[in-house]
Amino acid sequence: MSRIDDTWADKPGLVGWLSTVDHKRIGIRFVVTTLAFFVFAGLLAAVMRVQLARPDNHVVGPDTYNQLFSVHGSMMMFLFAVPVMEAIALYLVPLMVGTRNVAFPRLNAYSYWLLLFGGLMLIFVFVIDSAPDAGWFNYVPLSGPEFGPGKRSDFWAQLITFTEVSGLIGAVNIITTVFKLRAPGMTLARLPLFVWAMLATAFMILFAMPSVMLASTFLITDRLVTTQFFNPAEGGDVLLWQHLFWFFGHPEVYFIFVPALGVISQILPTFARRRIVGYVAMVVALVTIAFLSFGLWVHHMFATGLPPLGMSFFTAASIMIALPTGLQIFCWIATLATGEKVRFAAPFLFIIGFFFIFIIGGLTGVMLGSSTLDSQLHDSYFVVAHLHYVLIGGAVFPLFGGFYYWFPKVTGRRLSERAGRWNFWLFFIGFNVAFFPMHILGLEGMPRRIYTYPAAAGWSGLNLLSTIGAFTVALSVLVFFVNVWRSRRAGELAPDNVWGASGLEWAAPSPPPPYNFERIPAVRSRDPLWEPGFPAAEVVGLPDIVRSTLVTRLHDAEPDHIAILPDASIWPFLAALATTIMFIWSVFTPWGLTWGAIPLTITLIGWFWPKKDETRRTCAVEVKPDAGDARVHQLREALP
Amino acid sequence: MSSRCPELVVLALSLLALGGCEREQRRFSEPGGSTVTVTTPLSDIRAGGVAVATPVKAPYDDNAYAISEGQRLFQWFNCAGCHATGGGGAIGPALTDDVWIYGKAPDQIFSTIVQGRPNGMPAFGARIPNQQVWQLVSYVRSLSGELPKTVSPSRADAMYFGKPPAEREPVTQPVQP
Amino acid sequence: MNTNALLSGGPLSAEIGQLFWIFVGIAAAVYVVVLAFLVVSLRRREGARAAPPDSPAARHAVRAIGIAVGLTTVILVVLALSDFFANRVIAATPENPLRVRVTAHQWWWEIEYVDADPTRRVRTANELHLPVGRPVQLEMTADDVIHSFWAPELNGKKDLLPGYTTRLTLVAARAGDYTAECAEFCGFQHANMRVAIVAHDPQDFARWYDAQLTPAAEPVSPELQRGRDVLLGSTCVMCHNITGTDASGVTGPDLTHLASRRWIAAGALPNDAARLAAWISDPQGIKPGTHMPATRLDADDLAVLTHYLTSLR
Amino acid sequence: MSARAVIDVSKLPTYAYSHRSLMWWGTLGMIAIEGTVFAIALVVYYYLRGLSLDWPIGSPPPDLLWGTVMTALLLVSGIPNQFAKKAGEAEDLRRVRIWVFVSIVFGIAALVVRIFEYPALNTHWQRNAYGSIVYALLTLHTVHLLTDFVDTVVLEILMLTGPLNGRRFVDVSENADYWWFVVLAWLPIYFTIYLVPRIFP
Repeated sequence: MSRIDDTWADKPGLVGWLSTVDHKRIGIRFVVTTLAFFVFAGLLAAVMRVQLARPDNHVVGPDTYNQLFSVHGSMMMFLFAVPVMEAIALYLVPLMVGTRNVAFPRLNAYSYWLLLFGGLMLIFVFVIDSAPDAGWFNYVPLSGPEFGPGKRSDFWAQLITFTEVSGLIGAVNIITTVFKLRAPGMTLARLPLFVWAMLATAFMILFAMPSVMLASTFLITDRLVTTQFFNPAEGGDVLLWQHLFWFFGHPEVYFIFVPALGVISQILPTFARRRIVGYVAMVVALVTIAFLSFGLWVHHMFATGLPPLGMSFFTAASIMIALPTGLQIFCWIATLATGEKVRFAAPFLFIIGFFFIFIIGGLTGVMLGSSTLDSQLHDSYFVVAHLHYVLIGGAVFPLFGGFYYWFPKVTGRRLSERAGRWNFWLFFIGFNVAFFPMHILGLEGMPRRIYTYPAAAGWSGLNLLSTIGAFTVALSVLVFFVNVWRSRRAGELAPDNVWGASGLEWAAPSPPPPYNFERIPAVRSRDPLWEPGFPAAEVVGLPDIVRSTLVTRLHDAEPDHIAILPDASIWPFLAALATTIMFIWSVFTPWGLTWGAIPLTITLIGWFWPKKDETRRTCAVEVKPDAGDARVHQLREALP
Repeated sequence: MSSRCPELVVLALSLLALGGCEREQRRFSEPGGSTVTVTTPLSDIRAGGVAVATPVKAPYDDNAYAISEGQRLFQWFNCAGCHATGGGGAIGPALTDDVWIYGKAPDQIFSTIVQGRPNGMPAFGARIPNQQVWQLVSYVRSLSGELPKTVSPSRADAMYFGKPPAEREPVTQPVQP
Repeated sequence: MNTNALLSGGPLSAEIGQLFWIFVGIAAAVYVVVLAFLVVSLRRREGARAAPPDSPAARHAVRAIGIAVGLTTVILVVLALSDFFANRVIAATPENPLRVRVTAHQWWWEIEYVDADPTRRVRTANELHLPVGRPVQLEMTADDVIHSFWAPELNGKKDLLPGYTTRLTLVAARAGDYTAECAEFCGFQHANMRVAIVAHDPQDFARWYDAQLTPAAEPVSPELQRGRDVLLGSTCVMCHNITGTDASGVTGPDLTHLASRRWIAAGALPNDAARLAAWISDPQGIKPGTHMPATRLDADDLAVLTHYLTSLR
Repeated sequence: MSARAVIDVSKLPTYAYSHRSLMWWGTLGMIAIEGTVFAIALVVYYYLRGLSLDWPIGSPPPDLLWGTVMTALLLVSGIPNQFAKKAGEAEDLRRVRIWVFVSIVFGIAALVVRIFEYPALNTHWQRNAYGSIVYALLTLHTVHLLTDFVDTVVLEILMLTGPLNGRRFVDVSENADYWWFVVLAWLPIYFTIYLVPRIFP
């Protein structure tokens, strides 16, 4: 074990496992946990489909059904879709920008533990029949103090607090990593498109999530300490909740979709064996989506009778956001058209699946964007079909493509292609059989979230068909997990750059060592590994008795100084535990916040307090800014 | 970890589960709540050494949903007309303080509602089914803090009469029976 | 139960239906074209070299993207404008409408026809009768949580919000039966909260309106008399109102003309004696979570009560 | 390894101040998040105000005294805060200990003044939406006062006792930046809670 391996290695055993700050170990854990939530929520959907398969069914009563769809929605949105995209980013972004870890490794660990405990809380309250039952957006007054008795909506509000704190910290981590820890020469104009997508998503998260945190805090104070935010009789307003929620709600669906655009922009050029067409246009499209997403939220409230002129503005904005997405699709098609013959490996199959499914979702989205049409389609099964087309088609398909694409990098072994094709075709056919009929059901007047329907309604046939489709999707997800389980050990060994891709992550070995790159490569273009003579230069001289990496300047990615990253530490896990206790305690008594804050403060101080050994090693290699600055200027002149 | 430990953990979890589970149950159909006999003692004064009857446990004292139904029925059946919204007391006596003219045990409140009381309390026996009377009993007990905070309902989406402590009017003298 | 948004029973839903087919037509065309380009671009010759950025093929591709983006913008503007014009038709305030106040409760609809003369105000529940051809403006609010009134064959949906009064216009072009549903999740029985909408030609409507104004018929036979006594002695009076009797509860649906309605329990059951008896004795079995309590009556009291209720034409 | 060009970074500084340091960007991220929370809370205040007929609902506007004292105190506290920042960046440990201590004293003073501010609001969070949002705004700011006060105390103890290296001075500088945010975030809240009900009744 050379000194660098020794410095970056984690302690063995359970304590080592709990205190790792390696962004890859945490990233894998993050992805596995979010996929576990995906399966759990998927099983809830299966039960819902069984209940809806036949009219006047009695598989589950209304109370259980309400908990089923509320937990299905909340878990899929807050515990799977958004976090899984952050999870693959926290794994890939450091590798893609050419650095050794995220900017705040311990915050990264803390954010994972928080999400895990939030998810476990939701599963536990579901098991004890105390799960939220007012839908994933938990409209007031149904979730309010009078019509939401017991602790159900409080657990929903606390789930929001868990996942939003975790998401916000992940966003700050990604922004700082992308801005400050890029490899020398990787200017913003040479950033991989997935990293651009994650940067846009992180900024959206930064400014959207506070809105729902405030809304859930006001809801919990309304329910527990009798504030009057949403009480129409005392100056409050029921629409305030919808404004606050959807101001976050619409950017949220773009937290899920924009990273998927990034995934496609990484996979597609590799299979076309050609650089992306219109790189700048793609970046502009991503940033435009990020801005526009904040101006659309009222299209979720078209039916509340707001003034028509306002609604026309939001109709126009909602319809116009189809433009940047359309531009992305055109650029991808142009890349394929000017590339080489494409090999239909599993990752690319899922990308093709994305095109066929997502574009239907996008077009129905434009229909829902029109306030007049929305008055017929809103809160009907047409919307259920649309949201699944854009979420599963737009995000889960590229995500599965990403799993097949990066699995060799993460484990050093390939997923089986045959199982991959079974997985894809079962998913593609099952999905369309399950969700396309819902468009028709919506037009036939089937409202959303009904636990049963009379035979006279005429919806029985399509609902049965939809249930069959849903079980086909379940089968395909099972095939995927069997594939992953078998390939983890017995999968075909994969070379470092199995697809011949151009990203920096393929320059690191598979699976990459804890420090990713012993010598960080310099970058000269947008597709480093396709540059002749890569790497033109390599960084040497990073001290290896501390966990060090290179900080580069924001605007020109020139070396600036050496960052000494913190060692592994158990404190983030303990701080997450203390936060969990405080959050859950505050559901039962507001004093839980004050008393719960004490252990939390102690763990945070433990986390911050420098350790003697770590400080000693840092002092040994310390170079003060002024002494080092002369060296920086000299170095910059010498660069080729 | 000793082999017995998993069982203990599962036992603890299920106990915790039962605790949480009970409060959150939505029991729609009527429980087997016992109908209270006429011989419910109204006060603690006993003739001779007669043994006290075993206290009847209200079926809904630990069920948040039933108590919130009680809150709704308190408004619907116009109990608030005499006892004021939130039970603060108007023509009828206040239900939020610790003064109970006809006893505060669940079965005593049940019989007060069913049989009615002098000075204006009507008999609701034939008018309100037993399940709803038990819901009202539990709600009335939650008004005076007999039940834990986690079960008692919070504010209603209406004018808020539970003014903060600093602003509550002084409790009126209890009506002499 | 006709709730098909595309089989319009009135001009307003027809307008939306037209707009729908415009959107679907354009969307289908765009879908086919885009995917055709995709399929074509996938079928590259074996061994085709990747076109370098400055090659004619690459420049051609960039120009094609420009055209595609331009086309997309034009299409989106056309769609936005078509929505704007359709919306102006829908949002136009109707002249001299029949005003109906609708109040949504947890899991039933309270309907009151607003008339200048307070004595001529019909109060009914879960059923809305419209004169054909004349616009009806619903002035809607909710008493507890948010609901949404949606009659797909007559117009789009509009939410009913506590603390707000929202308006929705319905116009029936042809006589017939339509159905409205609650479209905003509102709790346990959100699935069984329907309104039977009946469009009459104006004379029929006037006849129905006058019939609804009359108080409940006096019992003509001793059996009906006993039925009414059972009702007045039971739990029904706490919530229900029957004009012309002592039952004057306001928190439940008005039963004065119960027998004239198509459904009972807000569309959960067709209206006949057997189902009425089943509903009275065990409502939780039919609509779990509903606020109607089970009424314990012995067999003949229930039969007599049901007989009386079915006499309330 | 082939004789590729080599970028030898061994002599580069191991920490840096202001926007060069990672911690600065982390603090900026937190400020963006907290700033958005404050901004949205203020928007809720104006939204509810727009809905109600009379504002403040059923109570007089808050008394000006303690709010204005707090504003003045926070602005003045910027001075020792700035000195602490400069001392930190000059890595002068003695002056850092002094000025961070003075900042702590100002922190205590601010917390004490805040205790007097709550009763001067003339409303209660349970009474109506106005009371709720005013208490929410004040409590949001109080939470930030408290957390940054605790941070500063922990920093002072570290400066007095803890294992120190050059990079700890960056923390002093970042903590000062965060205190500036807490001060500047108070100004729109002060204007909204205390002045808006008076200027635009």
